[in-house]
Amino acid sequence: MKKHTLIALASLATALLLAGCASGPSVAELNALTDKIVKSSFRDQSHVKLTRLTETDETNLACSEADVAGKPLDDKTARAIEAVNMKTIKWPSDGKFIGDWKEGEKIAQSGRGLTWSDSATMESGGNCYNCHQIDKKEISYGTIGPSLYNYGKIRGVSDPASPGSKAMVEYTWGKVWNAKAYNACSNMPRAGHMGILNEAQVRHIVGLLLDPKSPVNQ
Amino acid sequence: MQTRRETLKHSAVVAGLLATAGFPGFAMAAFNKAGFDAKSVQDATKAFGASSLTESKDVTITAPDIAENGAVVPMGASTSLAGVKQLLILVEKNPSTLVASFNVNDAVDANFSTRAKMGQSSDVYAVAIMADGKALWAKKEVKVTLGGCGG
Amino acid sequence: MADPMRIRAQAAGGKATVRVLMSHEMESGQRKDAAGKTVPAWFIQEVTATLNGKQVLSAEWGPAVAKNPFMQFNIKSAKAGDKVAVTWKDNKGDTRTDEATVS
Amino acid sequence: MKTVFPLSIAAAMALALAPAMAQKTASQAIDEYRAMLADGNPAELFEAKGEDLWKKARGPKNASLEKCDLGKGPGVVKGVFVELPRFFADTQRVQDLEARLVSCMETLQGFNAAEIAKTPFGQGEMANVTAMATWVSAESKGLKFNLSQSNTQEKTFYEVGKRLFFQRGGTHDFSCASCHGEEGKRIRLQDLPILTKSPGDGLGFAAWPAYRVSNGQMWSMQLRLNDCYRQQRFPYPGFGSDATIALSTYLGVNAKGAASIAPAIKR
Repeated sequence: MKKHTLIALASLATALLLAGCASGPSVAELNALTDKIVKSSFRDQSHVKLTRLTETDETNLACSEADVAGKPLDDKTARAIEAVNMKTIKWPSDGKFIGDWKEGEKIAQSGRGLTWSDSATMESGGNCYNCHQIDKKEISYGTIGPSLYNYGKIRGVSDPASPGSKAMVEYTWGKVWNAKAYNACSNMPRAGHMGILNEAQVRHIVGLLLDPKSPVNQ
Repeated sequence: MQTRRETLKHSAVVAGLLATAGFPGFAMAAFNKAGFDAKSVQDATKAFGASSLTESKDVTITAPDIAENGAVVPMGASTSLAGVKQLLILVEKNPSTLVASFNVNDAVDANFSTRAKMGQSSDVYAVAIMADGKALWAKKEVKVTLGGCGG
Repeated sequence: MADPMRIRAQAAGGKATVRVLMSHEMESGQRKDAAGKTVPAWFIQEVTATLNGKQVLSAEWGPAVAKNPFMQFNIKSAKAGDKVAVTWKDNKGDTRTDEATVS
Repeated sequence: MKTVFPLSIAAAMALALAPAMAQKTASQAIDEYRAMLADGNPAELFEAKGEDLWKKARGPKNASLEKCDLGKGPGVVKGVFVELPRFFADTQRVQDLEARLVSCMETLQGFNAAEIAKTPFGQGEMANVTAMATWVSAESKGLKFNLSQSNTQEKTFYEVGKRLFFQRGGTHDFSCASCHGEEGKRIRLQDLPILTKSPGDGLGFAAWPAYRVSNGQMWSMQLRLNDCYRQQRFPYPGFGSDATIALSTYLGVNAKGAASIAPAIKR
């Protein structure tokens, strides 16, 4: 056991020494070393596999690199990423965009699911209140994302079934399904695309945001 | 993790203190099981022999308006009245209402604080059990919020 | 054997304010374990305190007192140098006594 | 009002009082709650235990840790916390406080470091490491963070830590920066410290170890990071792994000048 640790440490030290030339390691060397350290430091736990990091998609890789560099993606790359993500959006199979806002509220409240301490089979929550104000009655809301209170009302959606509301209804569905389709490096998870929420759950969330009867629009 | 010697040392301290503290007049009354099993403020108070319940400005409950976490909610009970036997702290909507009871005597102020668990938002009560059998209360609403990402 | 308490006793205006932290699970008896079985209640039931060996406080607690309990009370006519000892006993019969000097 | 429990009357009175209370904002009320808890932080229980463990002869070699070098020479505890993680010549590694304590437990006391690293938080020797980290951190209360960046490995770890901080991944695309990259944000009601620079005294890196009210546990920095990664939906970071220490180096260097309040009390 001890021998194992020592060997692992020694090999890492060598890697560092190799990386640590007089002028300091290059950006590429540091990126490679980070990948190596990620592989040696993280491990599978329950249903959460190391591949969640080693198989990160191009969208995340590009955005992470831009964050490290401290400059946003250039326009062309950003639009290309958005286009790729736009193609992943699955539109409602039955044509219905608006679900039950009461169910939507429950999903918005729940921050559970997909961690190594959650059951692998449970239905995940949407984590919405962690970052957004939604129903005004809930005082415990986050501010990482914009307030969604009066979301539909402000956008003039008085009847989600009307032709005038179509574009906003579709945008809302698409944004919840894959936020990166509209903003390449958005902080918002891609709820539908990454399998956090299923189609029925996304429908309920869209209902919470757009149903004129929802407390969001009172 | 304790060495044997350490354990022995502690036990000796405990034994010694129990010996000096064991005044017959101060013997602990039997644990008030009925009081701690009670499901309402009224039943808990009855278990301490109180025959009536009245709100009183002379009893104070201290608690926050909002608790960031129901696992730990600071609460205090106090009164300026003479003739108080016990001060109780209660959370109305807990599975069992009574949190703690403090016996009042000449050696201490009728002013005690502790921290309670709360399952949900609820009124919390301070009840003073008086020598004449009356129970005087004060209450305050405490909102328990959901914190963190766990939701 | 339970871990030691932390007792702070400060004299002011002829009284001593005593703050006590105790190391205890205070299991509510409401919680279920991973297998869905109720975890039995395990909590401090009796708390007593003495000033220079003479009892000044007695209290009864239920399982709704928070984990690693905190308690504050004031002892009348106490001064710096006096000894305050606190004892707790839980529903499994475990007990612990610690002492502090009023400062 | 005899014998009848006047709940409805009381409720009406509470309503009459309500407007005055409503003027207090939720965040003011939360601040009051936190202030009420600050006096009487159960972290003190762990501090006392940690000091005792440090001084006690333990382990297969029946030795204390009083010869352990936490960076300022054997046995020096005061001031070490605000300079960790740092490079240690004997292990040829950058180590944080907890990894260093485990190294000392292995070399001085004869414990098996790998076994300790595998032990879940809050159990066995891992609980002891946390208690000692709590005490050691308390011995630097009020001192300002000032990590060394003079060693090549320390610089490299900072750079790797920065990359880890911005690494988006998992099912939710979260990176550390998703929550800690901007000033003045919060999750639910919890204020989020910005961690790309010093968030100020007693915030972020300068607030851990901390007693967590929600579960009554003492949380070390390793556990803090572990649980951040859990909630990020990332896989499991090994205790004392290079990733956690590189990330700590990034956070610690950024915290330069911030006064430590550890051990703190947290939701």
